[in-house]
Amino acid sequence: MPDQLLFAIEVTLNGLMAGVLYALVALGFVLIFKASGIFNYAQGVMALFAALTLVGIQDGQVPFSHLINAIFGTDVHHFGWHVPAVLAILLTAAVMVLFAWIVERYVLRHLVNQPGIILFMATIGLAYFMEGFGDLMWGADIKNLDVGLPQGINETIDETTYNWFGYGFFIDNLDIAATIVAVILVVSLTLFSQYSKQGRALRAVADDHQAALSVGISLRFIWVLVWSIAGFVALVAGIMWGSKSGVQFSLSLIALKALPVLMLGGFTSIPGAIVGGLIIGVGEKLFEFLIGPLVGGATENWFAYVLALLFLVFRPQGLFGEKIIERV
Amino acid sequence: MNDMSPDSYVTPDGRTIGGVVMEMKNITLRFGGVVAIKDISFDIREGEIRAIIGPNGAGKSSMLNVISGFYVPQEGEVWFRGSKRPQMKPYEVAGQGIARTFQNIALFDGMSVLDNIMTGRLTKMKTGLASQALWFGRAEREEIEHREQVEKIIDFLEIQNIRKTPVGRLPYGLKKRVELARALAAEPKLLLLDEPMAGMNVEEKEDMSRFILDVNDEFGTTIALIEHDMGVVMDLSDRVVVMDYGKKIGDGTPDEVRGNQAVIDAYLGVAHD
Amino acid sequence: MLDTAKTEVETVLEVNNIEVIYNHVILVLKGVSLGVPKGGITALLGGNGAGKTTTLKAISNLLRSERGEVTKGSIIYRGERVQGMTPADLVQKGVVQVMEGRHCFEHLTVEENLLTGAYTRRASRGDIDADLNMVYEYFPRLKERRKSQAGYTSGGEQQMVAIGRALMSRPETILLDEPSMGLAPQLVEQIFEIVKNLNESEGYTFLLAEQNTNVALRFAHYGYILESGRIVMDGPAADLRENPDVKEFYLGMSDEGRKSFRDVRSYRRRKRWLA
Amino acid sequence: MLYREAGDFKTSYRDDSQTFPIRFDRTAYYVLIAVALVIVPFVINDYWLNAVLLPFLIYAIAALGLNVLVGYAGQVSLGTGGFMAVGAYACYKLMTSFPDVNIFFHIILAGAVTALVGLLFGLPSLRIKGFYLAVATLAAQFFLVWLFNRVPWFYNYSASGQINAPERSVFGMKVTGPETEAWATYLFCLVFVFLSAWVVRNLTRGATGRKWMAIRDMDIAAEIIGVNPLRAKLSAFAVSSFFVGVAGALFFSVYLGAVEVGEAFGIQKSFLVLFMIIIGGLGSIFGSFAGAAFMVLMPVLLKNTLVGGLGWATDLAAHLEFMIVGGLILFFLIVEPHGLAALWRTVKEKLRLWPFPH
Amino acid sequence: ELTFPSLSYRTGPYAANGIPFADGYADYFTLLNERDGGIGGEKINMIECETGYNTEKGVECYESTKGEGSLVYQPLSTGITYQLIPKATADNIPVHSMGYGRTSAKNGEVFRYIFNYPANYWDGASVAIKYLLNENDGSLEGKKIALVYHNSAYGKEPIRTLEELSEKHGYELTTLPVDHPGQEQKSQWLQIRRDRPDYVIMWGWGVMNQVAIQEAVNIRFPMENFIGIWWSGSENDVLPAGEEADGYKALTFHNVGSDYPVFDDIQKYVVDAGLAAGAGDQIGTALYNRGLYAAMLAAEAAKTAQEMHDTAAITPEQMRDGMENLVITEEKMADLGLPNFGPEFEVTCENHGGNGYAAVAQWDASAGEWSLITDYMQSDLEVLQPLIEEDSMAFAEESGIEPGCN
Ligand SMILES: Nc1ncnc2c1ncn2[C@@H]1O[C@H](COP(=O)(O)OP(=O)(O)OP(=O)(O)O)[C@@H](O)[C@H]1O
Ligand SMILES: Nc1ncnc2c1ncn2[C@@H]1O[C@H](COP(=O)(O)OP(=O)(O)OP(=O)(O)O)[C@@H](O)[C@H]1O
Ligand SMILES: [Mg+2]
Ligand SMILES: [Mg+2]
Repeated sequence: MPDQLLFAIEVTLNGLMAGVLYALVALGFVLIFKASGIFNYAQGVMALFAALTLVGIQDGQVPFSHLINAIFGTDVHHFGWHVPAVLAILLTAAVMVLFAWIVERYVLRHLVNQPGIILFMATIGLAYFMEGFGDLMWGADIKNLDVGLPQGINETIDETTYNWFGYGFFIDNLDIAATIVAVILVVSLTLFSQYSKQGRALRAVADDHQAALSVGISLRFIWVLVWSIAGFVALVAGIMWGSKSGVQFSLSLIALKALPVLMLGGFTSIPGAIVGGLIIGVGEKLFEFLIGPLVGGATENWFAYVLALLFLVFRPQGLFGEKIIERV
Repeated sequence: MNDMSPDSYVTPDGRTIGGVVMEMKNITLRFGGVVAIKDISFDIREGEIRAIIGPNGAGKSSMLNVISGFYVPQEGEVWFRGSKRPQMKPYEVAGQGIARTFQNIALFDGMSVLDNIMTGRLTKMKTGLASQALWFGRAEREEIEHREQVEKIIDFLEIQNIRKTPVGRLPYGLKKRVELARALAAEPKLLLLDEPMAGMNVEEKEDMSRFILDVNDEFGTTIALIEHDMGVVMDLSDRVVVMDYGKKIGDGTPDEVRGNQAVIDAYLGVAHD
Repeated sequence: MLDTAKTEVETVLEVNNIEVIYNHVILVLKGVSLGVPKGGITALLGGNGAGKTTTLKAISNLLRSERGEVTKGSIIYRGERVQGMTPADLVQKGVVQVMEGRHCFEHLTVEENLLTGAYTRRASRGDIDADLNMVYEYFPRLKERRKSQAGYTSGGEQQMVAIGRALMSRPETILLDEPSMGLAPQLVEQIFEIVKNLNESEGYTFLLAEQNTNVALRFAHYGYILESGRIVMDGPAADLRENPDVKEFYLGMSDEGRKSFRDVRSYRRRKRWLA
Repeated sequence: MLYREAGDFKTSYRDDSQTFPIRFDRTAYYVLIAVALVIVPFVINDYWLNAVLLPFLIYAIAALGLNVLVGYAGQVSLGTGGFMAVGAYACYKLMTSFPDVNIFFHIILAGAVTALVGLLFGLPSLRIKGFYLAVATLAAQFFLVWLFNRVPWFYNYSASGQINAPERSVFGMKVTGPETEAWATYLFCLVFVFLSAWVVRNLTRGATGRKWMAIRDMDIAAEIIGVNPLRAKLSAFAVSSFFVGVAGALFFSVYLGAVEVGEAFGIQKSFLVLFMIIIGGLGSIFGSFAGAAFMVLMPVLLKNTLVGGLGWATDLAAHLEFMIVGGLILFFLIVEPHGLAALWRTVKEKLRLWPFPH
Repeated sequence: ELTFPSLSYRTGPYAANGIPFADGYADYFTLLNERDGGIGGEKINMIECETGYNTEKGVECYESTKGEGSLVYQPLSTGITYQLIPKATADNIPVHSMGYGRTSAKNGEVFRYIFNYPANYWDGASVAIKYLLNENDGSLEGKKIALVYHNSAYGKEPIRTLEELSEKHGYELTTLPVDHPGQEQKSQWLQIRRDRPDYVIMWGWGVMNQVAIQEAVNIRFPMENFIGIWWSGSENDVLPAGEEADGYKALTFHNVGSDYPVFDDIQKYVVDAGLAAGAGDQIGTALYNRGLYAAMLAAEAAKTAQEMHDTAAITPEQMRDGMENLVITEEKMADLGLPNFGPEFEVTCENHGGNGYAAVAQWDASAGEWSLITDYMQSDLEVLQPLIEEDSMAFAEESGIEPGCN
């Protein structure tokens, strides 16, 4: 096979993998949007916060140590223990449930039946708040996240493809892990939302808060449920991305990578998140590979959005999104 | 009477009904598998009050949507004022002098009653963006001119006291009235009303009837009306089209329709008093 | 004015002198009191903007999501103050409201809409299917459209969905806000028949706000007339039907019988109980 | 009854549609203008100018512009940063290509160029709606920033990739460059703010504004009653981008003096301006100002109290500042979802009734 | 009282880098206050102001502190520096953009108030090539070098220099931009894997550094052949990649580690006295040292100014003179407890940028520390000087400045 083609295939494969990582972030958005029509700007910060908490628990960091030291003149930093990864993940998930409860109790409850943009704004307020809160709680330094996921080139694939084509493909082990996790998440969440009673209730809430109330759906419960799940998804995304780059503020910016995915797949479709992710991943990588050199590179950010935009012009609700009902 | 005759005639209560202004020819409208309208033809004459009735889901609202250009039928032609109407965007249809109200009230919730009614006159306001940006002069004059017209309608419909209220806060019945005002503000040739009296009590229906009759009488506006209150339909309309499952099952004067067995079976149940 | 003793049955729902304010400034209900007897059909009548919807929402606690609040008085259901509860709690307790203006879940199919009605029930799949069939029997039209998204159904079909959905929760007390709106005449009759039927055979209690006074008074046992946020008249339905003012202004009858809508072309004085 | 409108009858429709129909408001407005024009220039210093007033005035223009699009026409846009960049770079190219033309015209022309670009990126709005559109406008944001970074022509091939505002003056007073007087730049921006507010007010009180609002509230119904959605949406995009472009031009030339596109006009800017209008109140001119004031003043105020007043460590203060700003956004939304402008209206309604509760 | 503002960023996307620098900057001044009673008898008043790496907040900080008699600004961000170049010049306050900012500010005849000693980006690029030349026995003929850079003004800085140098030394240069923030660099590193360049040079910032190093590890790019600029050479950048980052190299213009007498003093007078800025856990890290070094240079310039003008309470203008006549010698540094901590250099009116010396440091993952592996090398001024001349004169013309040394 000609080299150029092999490279293109390698780029495509890696694009697919990158797409899965985007999809992991997009999933969180989809869940919350589906369940309440809220475009959750805070999703990225939630991923950051979850990852920070995970590392904090794992390393036995004292929360708010900075503040405590400043006020009491003490010098505490670590409890001196080390929590195993699995336990730490469970504890973090519990923290995210608590977080969901607090969000419902102090924010969402008061904003029932408000238009989408107001709810969107509220999540922005939330994002601001959590940004400060996360820093205050765990500190702003870069933390190393290691929950034992494999990382680096996958030897088997490298060797096999080398034997076949004379060129070893590069696939990152972490990406393979992410793909497995993403598939499990997408399948289970799809089943949950399409076929369970709670799933139906959740879609009902997204359509009409008041009507949902009137048939006895407890918005409070639904919201805590969904935000908890979204918190868990954020944790997963935080682990995957945090493993690549360390846990730090910039983790919250991964949300920007997820938005085109969301748009393309449809705001309300869980499978859409993964399909959208794959298309965006492959699209932006191939574009950068083929066209990038001609226009000076670094095209990925905008190309993802332009690609999604082009799709939308033909399908305004994204690939799998619910059709926007236009009637009079 | 011969539907197709262009001649005008005079009703018992002395109004002149002119020739055909709008004619629907063999309209068929499908949504996927659902056939909302099946091969329906009927016409509307100048100055008449034409009612469309039928059970729920018969396709009445869809028919109005076809007339106002919002739904495009798969088959059939719409003739307006003697010529076949090419495919048009809804706003172009509105520009031809067809105004309407909606079954599920479609007012602009973020605006006051006055502003809502003023939107009815948008097709008539002509100053450009630049002179509006400057306001004083042309734009202001135009605004005031149209405001005067709108105030007349406000007086006519007796909604003076809610002029500045945001429409979102109004009770259902008043919203319907504001919608009518908005449609009237366009000074339409043809006015389409989709269940204008739903959610009103008798007294309010009487008011509404009076407005409809007055509009028809004073401005000679042709009116097509969907309504489930048979009393209203029978009393107000000159001719009635009856639809059922997308098909036309009756067309004629109220009395004719009332006596039509198919109509009784499908819709009226017992002959209505 | 309130006189529940007359009905001699237990009052399940009692509204005592409530005042409702929207948006902190707009006072809408100015001391409304009413009682709903168990197993009865009570009608709430009144013109546009009288406050019927507001009263019902105050009872079902849906007001809060409209930035309205009950500032005075109390609402008691089965001897328990219900003001602090969420609408979901109330549904659990058996009070369900059919909202004015349909409020269907437009992206859900007709059938899914009906199923959400059974959300609070811990019933078996079989029971729920049976109820689903019951609703389909009441409204055959819905059965035909069961797989369409509710957003694409006609106005009347949506109204049927809204009523059917409420029935799916097997409530004790149903608050119906303008059930007849937008329905074809024979369906209106039919809906009231259903109401009557459920009332008699299952003992459901109904409180309905209705503009179609004629039918409402025909089927209700007791009626309240609301005007500008106050109750101006109440009494057994049969009495109200005979009241000359009600006759003229709510039933459209004058001494000569029903008037034609064509004949009301001139302005005329309106009857108002309140200045 | 502190605040009254009773007795303030209008005898003509013209009076009735004036901007401040209530005498009390009108007076307050004139006083405000007088203070802004006559008193502030004399007491202003560099700190107030650069830390508070200039950003406030310039963001107010951007917020007005965005409010046209989001608040009035209902098209949520996250491309503000990109459009401000268009304004800034257009202004830069004009300033350097035609150094003899007065900067006033450069800024207006920069706005016009931005309007054209906005028109172009507004085209998808015909098909794409709601949050989909919001996200789609990010395409404009990212693409424009990338473009200005990539194509050296835009920054006159300077080695640093930054653009610097050359010195320009109006009526002999320098308004750009390092040697400006505080009052001159202040007044220069104030003029633009005033004109912008005036034009936006005119557009929104008449037919154009009603078209936009109709599209916003229910686009289908609007189309059926005769609003051409294409023209309404595109005109909103153009008008909005115009003001955003003017703001971008001022931001670059008068306020910062030197910018790098990614940093000054990144996505954060888009969000910031959007926050302003939502906090201030969508579809409200007063809200645009209130929101801009809130988002500019709040952090400065918090910083000065926490660090200056209470003597806290800067990082603690900065973290808390985030939490407080976030908390306040939430608080205001819960108290009044429709922004500061609506809150102010409710307060006025209360005042009107005061001392009676209703 | 001598006022030194510190525009720090302890929040935002770059907080992890801002914190150690700000700590180092603050601790050194605290040390001077505690140990020596200030500079020349004048106490130091350090005002910290949080910028969050945001230009507008930077402006606010500048405006709020300039009135307090601030002697010199260390803006710590390219954007803020560009802001302050005209403003501070107009206000007659010197700016020290140490190892960042506008490279051509080296030309003091044009940029009278701006200083960027001891080294700038073009020096960095040139020293990196010089180092590679040394590694390859003086010839890079036929070698392939890739530049991975942050797609911003900052990241684009070295391109011109590297291009000029490639002509001179015959290597082949490819450039790979990474868009902000840089969390996804698959494309760039796949290309590196395919093209197999001999060396990769990186101009990264923030999360881009960590991801780049991780991706380099993933594709097994030899760490020894990967060299970052000094802003890509902190502990933060290598730690997330763990053991595998061992051998990664970065440029630096000051020494690493805490093995200097001055750190004992800092422990004694600052940390033990509970006066340390921040948590005190950053001492000895690359960026802490850079902050400390910056403070030291500021203090030395202040001393020079005090001597020149014979007054302890110097003004910003006098400070500028001090900076322009700053001479850093080995004796001086040894006296300060920082022997061999940085290159020797000398500032003049014509040359505000020092002598362009930098060294290469390498990361030892098992020990968790950097170590210098070369001496300070001077950049190729022959190539750089004309570029600086050209760019600064363009600026002078644009801004109507008459170049010259009064
Ligand atoms: N959300 C709201 N905000 C402010 N005012 C409101 C709101 N909802 C209703 N109102 C006001 O409350 C009053 C009573 O309204 P309500 O909807 O209860 O009347 P109704 O009797 O149900 O009328 P209809 O028969 O037309 O439905 C009206 O004057 C209306 O303007
Ligand atoms: N956009 C659409 N997509 C799919 N089905 C539609 C659409 N619009 C209408 N329908 C279907 O077409 C049929 C006719 O609807 P239409 O709204 O015209 O009924 P209607 O006669 O106005 O009934 P009602 O009296 O209940 O308002 C209904 O079954 C409805 O579900
Ligand atoms: Mg209909
Ligand atoms: Mg009502």
